[in-house]
Formats: sequence, structure tokens, C-alpha cells
Amino acid sequence: MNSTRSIVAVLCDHQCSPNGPVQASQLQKRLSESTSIDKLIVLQKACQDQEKKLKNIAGQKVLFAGCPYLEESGFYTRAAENLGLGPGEMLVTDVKSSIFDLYESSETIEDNLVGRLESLGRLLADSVAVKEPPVKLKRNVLIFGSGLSGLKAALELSGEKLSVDLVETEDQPVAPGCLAGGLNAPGQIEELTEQARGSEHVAIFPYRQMGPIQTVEKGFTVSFDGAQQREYGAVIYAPERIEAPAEEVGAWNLTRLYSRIMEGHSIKGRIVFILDREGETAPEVVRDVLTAAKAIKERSHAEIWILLKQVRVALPGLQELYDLAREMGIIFVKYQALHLKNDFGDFQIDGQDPQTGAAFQINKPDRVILPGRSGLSQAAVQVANSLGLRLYNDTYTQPYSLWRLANESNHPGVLVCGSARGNMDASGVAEDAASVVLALKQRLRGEGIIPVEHLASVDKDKCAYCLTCLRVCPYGAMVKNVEDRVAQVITTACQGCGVCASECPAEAITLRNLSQESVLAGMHKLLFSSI
Amino acid sequence: MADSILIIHCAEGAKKALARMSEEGHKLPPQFKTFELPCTGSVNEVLLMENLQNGSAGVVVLGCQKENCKHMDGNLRAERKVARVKKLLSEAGVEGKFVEMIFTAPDEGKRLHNTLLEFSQAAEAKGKRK
Amino acid sequence: MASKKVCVVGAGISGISVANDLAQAGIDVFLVDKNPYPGGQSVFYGCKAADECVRCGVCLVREAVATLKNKTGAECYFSSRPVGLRSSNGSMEIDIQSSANLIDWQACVECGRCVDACPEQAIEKVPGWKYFVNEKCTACGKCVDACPVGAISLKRSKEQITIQVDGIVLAAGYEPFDPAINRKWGFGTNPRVLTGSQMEKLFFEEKYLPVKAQNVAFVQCVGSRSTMEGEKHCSRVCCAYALRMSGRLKQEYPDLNIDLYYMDIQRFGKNFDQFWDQIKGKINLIASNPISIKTDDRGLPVVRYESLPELACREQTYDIVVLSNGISPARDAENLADLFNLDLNTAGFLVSPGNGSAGTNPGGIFTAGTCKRPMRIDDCVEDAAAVSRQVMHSLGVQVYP
Amino acid sequence: MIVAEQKPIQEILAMLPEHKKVLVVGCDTCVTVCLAGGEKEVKVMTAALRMAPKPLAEVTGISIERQCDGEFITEISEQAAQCDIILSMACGVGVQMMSDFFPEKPVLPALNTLFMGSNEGAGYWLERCLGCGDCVLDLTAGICPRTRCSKGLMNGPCGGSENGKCEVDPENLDCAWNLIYQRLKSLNRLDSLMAIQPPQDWSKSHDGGPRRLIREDVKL
Repeated sequence: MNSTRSIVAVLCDHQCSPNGPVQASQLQKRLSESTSIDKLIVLQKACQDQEKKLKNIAGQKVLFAGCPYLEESGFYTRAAENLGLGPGEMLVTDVKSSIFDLYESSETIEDNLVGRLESLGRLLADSVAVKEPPVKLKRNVLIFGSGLSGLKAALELSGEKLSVDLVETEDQPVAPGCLAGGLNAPGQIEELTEQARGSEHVAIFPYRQMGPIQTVEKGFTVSFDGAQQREYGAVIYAPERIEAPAEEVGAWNLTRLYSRIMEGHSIKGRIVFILDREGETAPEVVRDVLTAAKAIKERSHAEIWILLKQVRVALPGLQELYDLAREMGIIFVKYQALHLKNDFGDFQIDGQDPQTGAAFQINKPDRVILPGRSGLSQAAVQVANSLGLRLYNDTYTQPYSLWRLANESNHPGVLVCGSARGNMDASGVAEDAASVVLALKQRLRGEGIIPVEHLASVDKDKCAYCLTCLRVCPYGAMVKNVEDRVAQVITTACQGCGVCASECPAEAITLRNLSQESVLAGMHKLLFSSI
Repeated sequence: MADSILIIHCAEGAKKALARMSEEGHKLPPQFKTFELPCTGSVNEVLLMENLQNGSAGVVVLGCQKENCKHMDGNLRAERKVARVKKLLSEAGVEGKFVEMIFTAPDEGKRLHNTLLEFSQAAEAKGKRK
Repeated sequence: MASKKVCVVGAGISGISVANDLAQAGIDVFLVDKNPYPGGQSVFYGCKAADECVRCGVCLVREAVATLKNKTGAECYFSSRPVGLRSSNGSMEIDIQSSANLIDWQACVECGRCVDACPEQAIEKVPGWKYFVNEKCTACGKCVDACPVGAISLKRSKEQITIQVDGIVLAAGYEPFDPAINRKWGFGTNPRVLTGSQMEKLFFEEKYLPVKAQNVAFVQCVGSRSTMEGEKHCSRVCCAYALRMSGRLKQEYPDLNIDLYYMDIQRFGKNFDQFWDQIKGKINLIASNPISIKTDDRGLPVVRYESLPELACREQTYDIVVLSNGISPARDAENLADLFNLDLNTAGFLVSPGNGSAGTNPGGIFTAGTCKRPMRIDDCVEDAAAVSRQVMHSLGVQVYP
Repeated sequence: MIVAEQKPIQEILAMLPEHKKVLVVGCDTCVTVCLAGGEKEVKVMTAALRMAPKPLAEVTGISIERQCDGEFITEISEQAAQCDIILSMACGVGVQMMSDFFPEKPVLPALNTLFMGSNEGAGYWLERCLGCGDCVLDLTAGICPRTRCSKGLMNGPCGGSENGKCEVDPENLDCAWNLIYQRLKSLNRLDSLMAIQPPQDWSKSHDGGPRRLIREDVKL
């Protein structure tokens, strides 16, 4: 126990407190015998600018107890500011929640409060103050992926005079899989690539030159082609989605169709698009299909059939696109069951109409388009693994807690942009890139990250170097310290959730201000306080 | 108290659910004690076992709804640990002690209250039988 | 440089999110809402998680409201509406007609004594926020005596305020489609026919069903995708909430039989496939449209629909029928469009001149959230982030030093 | 690393005689890393034994660096002198060492020692070596056919190898000989397969492929 600093409890005793008035004198007397609380100060109406009365306890550790409103009125923040208290030097307890304990019980509020305050006082006595300066991050940014989203983000960031390294996944900057930059935004990728190449703040590297991404204390390092390590404060993960080849021999997927249209081929004859064949086609894909069908129809006299199970209209503008397509003479057929006979590219389609139950048949279509399952390329999966990102079926980044911003990944320094989050069209990608840039600026602003209160730390003597923590950390915040042969915490990434501490087989990891012993002691106290 | 039940809850969804519960005026019986951890992922077998050994009748781990843990899958980790301790207790033939994992959404005060009450009633019934 | 001022009209999820974002960037925010509390429609929605979270996003609303209360420090005008706008040299003057709030939210300490004192149950709590007085109030004055901090006054007065701002964000929200306008839905005449909005309120109160029921029907596309009712757009939310609600009901009452009458099921969210696989085995999906609802002699609603395999008209009796009503443009969308000089699109939603991705808007007027198109809660939050970025850009507020 | 798994607690309880003082001894090396017998598991075991209805006089727990080194075992001779029974939470080696050092006390095993293996991710261990004493890894491109081929074949795959998978468990198990072939091919060393290896008598040990330990409670 830190003997130089005493523990002071501050209690708000206003009549609006849900517990009613506390017998302050009785509490004083009871706490005078306490070992963990040295002094009690009772404030009347603490929420009304009473923090100035606390000047004489500067330099002590403080335990606040009051109604929930005190937190909302900013009393604790102001008091902490006035007294210069860091996260490890104060604790707040909500008196209201002690109501749980008082229900149908003979104990008085004073009994209950004494118990609570004593156990918390003990926790506070063991805790260490957080006095680290915020970590300064590098202001360089690494962007993985040179599709529409990567380019947009790169250009927005270079406009802010941040230096950007862009990694191209393919030798050609227009990856064939980048549907967003295809017919929905013709020519945009070429234009943006031109701009990026012209910008002094953007450097472009091919993926094959990229070494492994390493997480370090102040961000990330990567070396290109074995050259000197380059340092980054943050990474934007913006890989293009690629589409799997069509599942039938002789059929095309959307990517192939797009590139044919873009190359200026005219596509003629009877063309059949089949949607919803396996699972449900996403509305974004439906939009790509309709855009392509429209483009074909504009260029030639093709006979276009679109076979689908459900009409998906839940995207802005999609209903209008359907209407337009119908006006142009594109035939939509809803089907219930569909049989596709494929004789090396000679197709015969037998289907059944759910409305009438009538069978229909399409003989020898000139071209069958089957949108493939879209996902991430192998390179993108590799990079995701090296960053500790969670992927969902190698398709999306892990669906994440609603509490976070949409672009945040499980690694705090990595932001996910564009269609790696799900199917997106060109305007969606643009919006997404812009919000990623905003989130990134917020991360780099203030030149660092405020340390979390329950930061994990590794006891070097106890660590068995078994790397369990590397495998379980949800934030990729654990790395190997090769020199000392122990695990190491990246403080800019650690969020203080405590999973590593609970999983560590050697009990070498502790959370600041929340060590296993103090937690057990606190719980023990809590269980037996009211006897 | 010998029959006290410890609720270990996370500082995210479960804390909000408890707050909502008290906001709605649902009160818990006195044997319930609450303890906050940053995430239920930081609960391990040692914590559960030592609490039971120290005399609490039961430990309830209260985490966020599945798929909505702020720390990715801390609640699922806790569920596995609770299952393991449960198995250990039943295999060792320990009676009158229980551990349970509850997932709660932050907006469901009444449902949470009912579930917790069921626990205390079940524990009481068990105690009386003995 | 004096800090910029922005007026946000509408304190639903979009408006609050914009206000929170802007305030974080150091902009002074004035928040105007016609309700006496923030949160709009969605603050009284209920969680729909069954076994696991289904990402309905309702808790995001509470979170946003709590942030507004604790951190944002926006100047809030509740029970107010904008009535006039003058602009000159890039700065605007907006007139706000404001009714005095009966409970001063800044003075209120949430002790809850007024709720206990009120004989009429006229004081309600807003989740994440404080209290407001509803229309049941008889001005008996008991709450005034009960309040320990003197935050309640029952004098109703109106005043007009003029504030000078640099930008305006319209987040006027939507109006749930009212099925009472067409008698074929049987809504308003049969108490066992409910709308999705009413169900949300029941979910919020954790009651789920108003009466004991064996058979429940959800009817989709009520007020959506129907040229006959003049609402041609897809509301984008109804499939999601109907499926989520049926999942929750099924968990609450495992023996409940749920039929869902749909036109086309719209995908939503990233893990739709997973969710869809779970839910579609538990409920009966019936593709049928149009349908109508009658009442039988026991007072139970009867759904009359076209059975497609037999091509015959069939009838089915239910205990409860839920009409998944869609999103209609805000009731005062036309007034707002006149006042702020905006256009309405064919569906009746507002069109903002600044909604390109360029982010510049010479008029200084932005639109956010469901006043421009139907959106889900999480869409609204994302849209709000995008709009606040546009606002900062056009006002020249630097986010990065 | 040696991979072990805790015995079911009923079995441990059945081993322990009543009304005796028990000392639970953990080992901080291999079994800690495979989450079977480290300091943490000692705490859990101690608590479980204390709470169990079986009457035991006293249960204490302690953990030492390695139970396969006598120098570490002597550190606890004082505690060992005060107990009646030692429950060792180490691998079979540790249990035997403890018996050697404390000949007057019964030493009971709390773990089943499984195999020598690698950690393939949280909660997943895979057998990689059999300890057969006759290493052929030089000929097989660093992939052990004795351990990783389900049938322990020494001269190429059997007929059950299909699409690179083993017929014993076609979903999860790779055919070791396919791996060996692919790897040797990429190393341009296919000629090392030409030499014929004599068969080994497997009747008395190991069959059925690499043993794997998958613990759902730690895997995620």
C-alpha cells in the first residue's frame, strides 16, 4: 500500500439522492475505524459547483460516491481536473446502484456504504496512477489496395499533406475485379490513378515488393523490396473485391462482361442473366447487373432476360433502374425452380414461374451471365492475417459490434474502407473513403492515443513465451519481443479488455489497476461486507 | 452472506442493462452483489472457482448480447469458461453452488430482472431441499 | 476566430448524431425539435435480439441521446419548430417558434419524484434522456411541489427566437405510413390490427404482444411499393424489422405460429444470409400481394390473400395482424421545402443541393437521415457522419490541426 | 512440447483416499502452455477439491518451474513433508520424478499425457513427433510419415489418398504422403523416394493417425 498517499472518500449527500439522506455523522464514525479509508468528506449538492470545496485534498487518492447525475453534470471530470487526478487515482461509485443491496434487507444504507467504500478503497490503494504522455504517432499512412476506395482515400489524405504509400495488388492499377470503378463510374479509376501518380504526397508500390507488415509501438513498419523499414501511424485496408469465375463452363461472370463492355465489344443475341441461383444476390450486385444490361441494350439490339427469385429494390435509385430497364425492353422473369442444362457452353434453361406455375424454357441463349461469389483476393487475406484482422468467410471483415464506427476494424490502427466491408457501388465507395479519412484524422489528431485505464502489461519474469496472448488478443495488440523472449503489449492498440490476462497460462499478464488479486479481494469484500 | 450471488458484469452492454433495470424500478434481492470488469472476456476459471470456494452460492457472469461484444468475442470466451467450470462442478459432485452465463441486451431491463430472479429462486429452492 | 454556428432541425437519431459530431469539432450547435424530448421516432423502439444481437441498432439511439446529454452541450430547443429564414452574405438568420419546456432538462437531476407524484401518469422517462410531460397533464401542480430542484413549471408560453447561424442541417425524419387512410387494411377499426410502429412500442415496454395469441401475421409492404397508395418507394426497413420481430416473438413464445405475407424479401445488413437461414425455418413465408384484411364475427382479423399455387383467393384468421408500415415523408416536408427553398423528389422526400460527395454547398443547407430517403438506424448514423463532414468542409472547420 | 489433458475430476477424486492432506503440484513448463497443469490450473483444481463433497483433510496448491528437473523439485520438500499425498499436475515424466524424490508419499497423476505436438492456434494441438528413435525426416522433406500418415506407411501413400486428403478423415486430415511428395517435388528431390524403407512393427503402439487435442473451451 502506498503509505504516502491517503485515501479520501467524497460523498454527495443531497436530499435528491435516491437513497434519501445519509446519516453523515454515523458514517464518519464508522469510517474512522476503517483501515482503507482515511478521511470522509460530505458535500451537500455536489452537482452544483461544489468541487471547489475539495482543494485541501489535492495530492490524495479520491473515492467519489454520489448519484448518477454527478457523472452527467461533469462533477467528477471537473473535480479530477482541479485536483489533477489521473485514472488510477480516483474511483467513482454510484450510490444508486447500492439500492440493489438494500431491497428487503435489514441493513441500513450506512452499513452498505461503509462496505462499498472500504472495498473500493482497498482497490484504489493498490492502483497505480496513469501518468504516461500520449504516444506520438507517425503521420504516414499505408493504404493497401489501389481500387476506387484506396485511391479516393489516398487523394483525400494527400490533400491534407499526409504522406501516403499506396500498395497495388495487381500490376495493372485497374484491377479487373473492381466493379465499383467499372460501368458505374466509367473512367474514374484511370483519372484517379493519374492524379495519385502526379501527387507528391503519394508513393505507389507493387504488392510483390511488400514485406510483412509489423505492428510496433507507434504504428506499423513495412519494408519494400528489402529496403529500409518505412513507418506508418495507421493502415487503411482497402482491397478490391474479386469475383469468382462463373460456376458453369461457357458462362461469364460480371467481371468478364464488364471488361468486354469497357473494351468496346458489342454483345449481341439472346443474353440471360441468372440471379439468386445460389443464395440471395445482394442488391448491389443487382445494380451491377442492371447497369450492365442497360449498357448492352444501349450499344446493340440484344435480347436480354433477367431471371430472378426476388425483386430487390432496397437501394436508393434501384427501383428507378428497374423501371428504366423495363422501358428499354429488358425482360424480367421471376422463377421458383430453375434447371440449367449445360453442354459445353450450349445452354438450355428450364424454369417454373411462381405466379402461374407455368413452365418456361429458354433455348440456346448466346450468352449466360452468372454473377459469381465475390470475395477478397489471396493477397488481401494474407495482409489481413498479418494485421490480425478478422475475416468473415474470407469475404468481409468480421461483422463488428454496433458500438463502433463502421470503418473500424478489430485492430485500432487499421481502418477498413470500401467493398472489403461488403458490396458497394461507386458512390458508396466515395462516401466510405471520405469517412475513413475522417476517422483516420481523428486517430492521428492530438498526436497520439490516450492510454486506456486497464492497460495490459506483461511480467517479463513470469512470461512463458507461449504466445497464447498473441492468439487470443482481439486487437492484435500483442507482439513478440524477440530480444527478451517475452510477449509485449502495443499500448497504442491495447483496449484493456483483459482477455489476455484471463487466458495467460502463466498468469504473467495483469491489467493496470485491476490485478487478479485486487479483483478477488474486491469481490471477497463485496460478498462479506454486509455481515 | 453464505447465500450471496455474485454478478460479474462487463462495463459495456451489461452495465447499461443493469442501469436500465434500476431505472425501470426493478430491484434485485439483497443477496445479489455486482462487480464490474472491463469485459467478461477477462473472467477465467480461477476467478469463478475462487469465488465459489470463498463462499458465494453462485456466480452469474453477465455479458453483452452475442455478436455485440465490444471486444469482439469476450462474452463467448466467458461462456466457454463458465461451461467448463459448470462441468467441473457437476463432475466433482459439488452441490448448492452454481455458475451461469447470461447474455443481455442493454435495453432489456425487465427480461434481465426476471432471469436473475429465477436464479435466486432456484438457488433458494435447492438450499431448502438440502 | 469565432466558432461557427450550425442549426440542426430535428433531434432524431440523424440530427443527434450530426449534433454530436459537429460539437466534437468545436462547432456551436443549436438543436431544434418539435417533440419535448430528443430521440425522435426510434427512441421508443425496442431491442429485438433473440439469442444473439440482430443489429437492429436501437441501442445506438440511446447511446447517441446519452452522448448528447452528457458531452455535447448543444443548445436545445424542444417543442419548437423553424418558422422563418433570412440569409445574407453566407450567414443565415433562422426564426424558431418555441414553446417553453415544462421540465427544465438542464436543472433536472432525474430523481424520479415527479413521476411518483403525478396522479395522471403524465410524466414519462425518455431512455438515455430525462423526463417530459405528455398530453395527459392536467396541470395539477403536484410535480412542481415534489421536485427538489425546482425544475418544473407548468406555465405554457410561446416565444419566437432568432438565431444567427452559418449552416443548417435538416434532419426532419419521417412519418410512419398511416394505414388508416385505406379501409382495406382494417386498421383503426380492429384493435387486433397493429402497425409495426405500435409493435416497436410494445417491444420497448418488453410486452411483445398486446393480447395472448396463437397465430400472428405480418403483412409486408404496407405503404411501400404500391402505386395505388401513392407510395412507390421501398421503405428498406420493413423486411428487416418484421423478420427481427418475428425472431424475437418466436423466442418469447415458442409455440406461436407466425405467417409473413411478402412481395419480395429485401436483403439487409452484412450477415443477412446467416440471419435469414435461421429465421426462415421458424416462420411461414407466403408470397402474396395485394391482400386485404376483414374482421370476422368474433372480432378477429381475417387476412384475404391470393394463394399463388392454386391461383385462388383464400382467407386465414389470426389473433394479431401486424402491418409492416413503411416510411413516408415527414408530414411537414412540404413546409420545410418551402421554407428552406429545397425540392421534393417524386416520392416526397427532400432533395438537398449539397448532397453530392463534393461536400460544398453554397446554400449552407444540408439534409441528413430519413428526410431524404428511407434509411435504417445504422444507415442514419453513417449518413450523419458523412453530412457532418460535409458541413465541416463547407464551413472550413479543420478537423486535423 | 508435451501435450497433456486433465483427467476427469471424478477419476481424480476416486484416486484420492479420504481424510488425507493433499498437495497439488503444478509444472510451469509444457503443461502450462497447453493449459493443463500450470499455476492457474492448480488454483482451479485446489478449489474444486476443496468444494467437492469428498472429505479431504486439507488441500494446498503449489507450482514449480519444471517437474522433470530434480533441482526444482527439492524446492518444495518442506511442503511435501507436511502432506500425505501428492497430486502431480505434470506430464508422466513429472509424476515419475516426483515419486523418485518423495519415495515415502504416494504420487498420483492428475493429467493424461497425450503426445509431443505443436500449437496450431488457440486451443488446437497437433501431434508432430512420435519419438520413434529412428528419424527419417531427412528423406521425407521434414514431414514425418510415421506420425502424420494415419497408417504410418513408410513407402508412399495408400489407395485411400484422394485429392490430398486421408481416407481416415477426409475433411480434416491431409495425406502426409501427398504433402511429402509435393514438398520434395518443389525441392527437386524426388529421387530420395526411390530408396525402399523397411517396415516397422506398429502393432504395439500408435495407430489411427496423429492424435489431436482440441479444447473447445480455449479455442476461439
